[in-house]
Amino acid sequence: MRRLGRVGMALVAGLFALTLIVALFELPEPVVRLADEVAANMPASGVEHPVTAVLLNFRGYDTLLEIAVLLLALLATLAVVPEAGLPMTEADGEPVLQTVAQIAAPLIVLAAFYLLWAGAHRPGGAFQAGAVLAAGAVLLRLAGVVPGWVRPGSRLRAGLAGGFLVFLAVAAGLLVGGRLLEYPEDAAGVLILLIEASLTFSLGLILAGLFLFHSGDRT
Amino acid sequence: MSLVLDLVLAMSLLWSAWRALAAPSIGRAVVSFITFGLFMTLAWARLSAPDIALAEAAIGAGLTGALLLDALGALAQRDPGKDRP
Amino acid sequence: MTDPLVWLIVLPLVWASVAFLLGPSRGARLAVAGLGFQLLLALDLTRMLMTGGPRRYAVGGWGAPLGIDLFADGLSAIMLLLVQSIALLLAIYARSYFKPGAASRHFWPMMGFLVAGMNALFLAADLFNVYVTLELVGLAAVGLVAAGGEAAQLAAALRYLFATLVGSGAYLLAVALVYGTYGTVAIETLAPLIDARPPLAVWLAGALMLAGLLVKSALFPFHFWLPPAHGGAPAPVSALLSALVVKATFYLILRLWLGPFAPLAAAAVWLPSVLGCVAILWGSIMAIRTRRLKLLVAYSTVAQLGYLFLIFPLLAPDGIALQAGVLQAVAHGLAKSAMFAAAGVLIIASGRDAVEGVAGAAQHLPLTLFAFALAGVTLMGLPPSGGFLAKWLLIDAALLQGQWWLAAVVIAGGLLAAVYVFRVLRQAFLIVPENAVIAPVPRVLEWATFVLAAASVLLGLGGMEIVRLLGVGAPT
Amino acid sequence: MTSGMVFAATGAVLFAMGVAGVVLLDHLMRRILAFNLMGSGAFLVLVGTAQRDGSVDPVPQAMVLTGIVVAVAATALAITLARRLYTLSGRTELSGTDDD
Repeated sequence: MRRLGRVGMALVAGLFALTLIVALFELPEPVVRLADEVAANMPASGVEHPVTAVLLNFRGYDTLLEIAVLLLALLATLAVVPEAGLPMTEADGEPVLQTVAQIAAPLIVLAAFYLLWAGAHRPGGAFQAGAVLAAGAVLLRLAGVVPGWVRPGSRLRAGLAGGFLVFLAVAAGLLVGGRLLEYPEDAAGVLILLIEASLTFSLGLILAGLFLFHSGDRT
Repeated sequence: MSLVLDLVLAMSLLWSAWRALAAPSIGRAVVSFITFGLFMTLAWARLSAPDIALAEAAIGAGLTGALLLDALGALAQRDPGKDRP
Repeated sequence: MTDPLVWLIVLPLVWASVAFLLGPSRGARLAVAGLGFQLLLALDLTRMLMTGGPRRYAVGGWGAPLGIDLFADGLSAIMLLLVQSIALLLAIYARSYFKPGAASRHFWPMMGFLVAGMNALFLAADLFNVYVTLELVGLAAVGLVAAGGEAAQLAAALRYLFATLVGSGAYLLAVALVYGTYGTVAIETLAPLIDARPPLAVWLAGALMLAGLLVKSALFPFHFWLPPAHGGAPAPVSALLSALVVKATFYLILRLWLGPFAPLAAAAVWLPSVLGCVAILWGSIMAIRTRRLKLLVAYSTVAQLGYLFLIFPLLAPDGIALQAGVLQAVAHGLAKSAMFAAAGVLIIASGRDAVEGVAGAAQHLPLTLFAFALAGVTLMGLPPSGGFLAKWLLIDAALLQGQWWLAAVVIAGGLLAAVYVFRVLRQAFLIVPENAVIAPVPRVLEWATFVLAAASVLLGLGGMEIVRLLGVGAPT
Repeated sequence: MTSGMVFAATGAVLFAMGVAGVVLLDHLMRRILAFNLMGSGAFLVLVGTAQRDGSVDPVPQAMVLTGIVVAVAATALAITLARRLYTLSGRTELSGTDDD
């Protein structure tokens, strides 16, 4: 019976995929062409790279909520992983790996800075830079150079939420005499860079935290 | 030529995805999934989406991969006794 | 100050993140203050809508389809008022309910993000923006269930998480298909583009959205995740989830069904209502059979959600069915939050989550028991409660259109609700032995519960105000 | 056929595989992998169909970046819950019996 159900579900999934593919090949010409609108409004966006302009300006509101989602995932992790009674896990990696990690760490920070700076003009930006920072932290943790986190103190909490708060403060600050996230044209570039820089930092911490708060969970 | 490249990449995506679901051991499934992430990076590059390719490489394949491998280690580490001698 | 509708999103985000900065278990006072202010904002927005009609707000000043718009009409205002008032009362309740400890460590920031997500959802006018708000609400809800930290709660949270992720995944694919077809996801721009003979991709998108949102709304047979999650979480969390979170996706279905996807709606018109009928019967029977108190209340939610979906075949000719559905959402929200709050009090007093444990409540906790009974009156649909008004309108709409069997299900559901409510009440009037231990309960828990329950009954008297508000910007 | 269409079709299959996986598989880790396949499939459909004429559209690309971050958040939460459940109960699957 259960097996029959599985076969049935697999068949439904297959049929669904086929229908979907047929539908994709029957798509008409789209009526609206947002790519053209993006191109037309690029000069007013404060950045030169279209994807960054969409992420932080045209659809910046989505990004604001998305950072909230990420912060929330970290909160839920903290709520579930027990805080008290766990020993701080000591550095326990192999010496070779440790040396490699120590050499790699500054390079990783450099790469993150490059990505952050590049975001305004070409592919790159806060997300990628933050992810690279986090990957660096994870590498250091795996090598045993840094210990796992057991609980966030007040400074770490400020770092984790800081990027979101700066973004929120800029968004809400613009409400004075304007609209949510409506950058004045001449200040747009600076404000977006400010948001991206603080997001890079906090995203790095949050993404690393999703990993590092766990490593305290090992007995 | 580029169509052939796309089709090969598409097949690789589907194959690694299938392995991630159906490989006999969870460890292999996770490794297949990380391979899948790398193929996704190439697919985004083919779709002229370098931003997503960078994000996929760093977040998708890198960080999620690390999270998965670490979780796998934690799950194996405290296997509740049944396979132990 | 600027438009209240932006602040309804910004304010909870602010207090949620500040509560996180303050540290574990902190931020209760902040949350209560924030929610109080939000309630005033929602009232202000309502006043503006009543005088000036529906409002649109272009975030970033770009305007749809390049930017993201927010939109508020009577329907959004009703949902916003419901969320702010229930969340405020539950915040007051939760302040006393949670002793400093594991379960409450990150309750306040997560609740803030949940409220922000729901407010953003009720104001969204962009399909992709809706996706982000759905994920915000879904992950916050899962986090709140998991924060209890016990194995059963974690299992329930995981089950909930997978259900909600499949739901939003289906929704996301639908958004992709809509963007692929029309090149935009702004609801206002889409509405005139979708006609009665759209491409196959749009049919699939409509079906995927409906299916994904039904999974998230826990309509039978997708209810499997709800009873363990709502029945297993701490009482204030159960109340938030059962009263509000499942309504958010119902709101979205309604919004899309009456809005851009209206030309396709005729194809699926019977599906939600048939599932709704089964949900009413199945949920009620399970509520009658279960032995755990909170599980009883959770199964009652499965049943009561069914009513919301009965309205879909009746929507067309006049506004009566829509009024019935919205009133039911509001009445059930108030009554169910009261019922979970009451269950929380009864469980604290008796020390266990069992229908049997209620014995003696009539003697020791008369106010809470009275609140439970009042909430029961609303769920059964007895006059003068809000539930009565909703079910009366629903029966009226069904009979006007000759769908007597829908009317029959509504009446049968009311009788079944009476059976499970009286199961608890009968138990409460049993005399307990002198030596039984009854733990003391803070008065504020009882009063917050009572206010919620009383509101669900009084709603029946103020129902016409809601109907009038619903008329602002309603599609006619 | 453009790259967009090839990868959109691939995305359609990946999505179906992912949904079937989340629904049919038992092991929590595999269900988490399946959810990620589902997401990747939807992302490919989004960008692939929008760029089916070979052009480049930054709007769906930005949406996918948002989606990837949301997917990481969900994955991390799922892994946290699964690990914690395992620590407490030794289970790597959700049995059908924890309803009551």
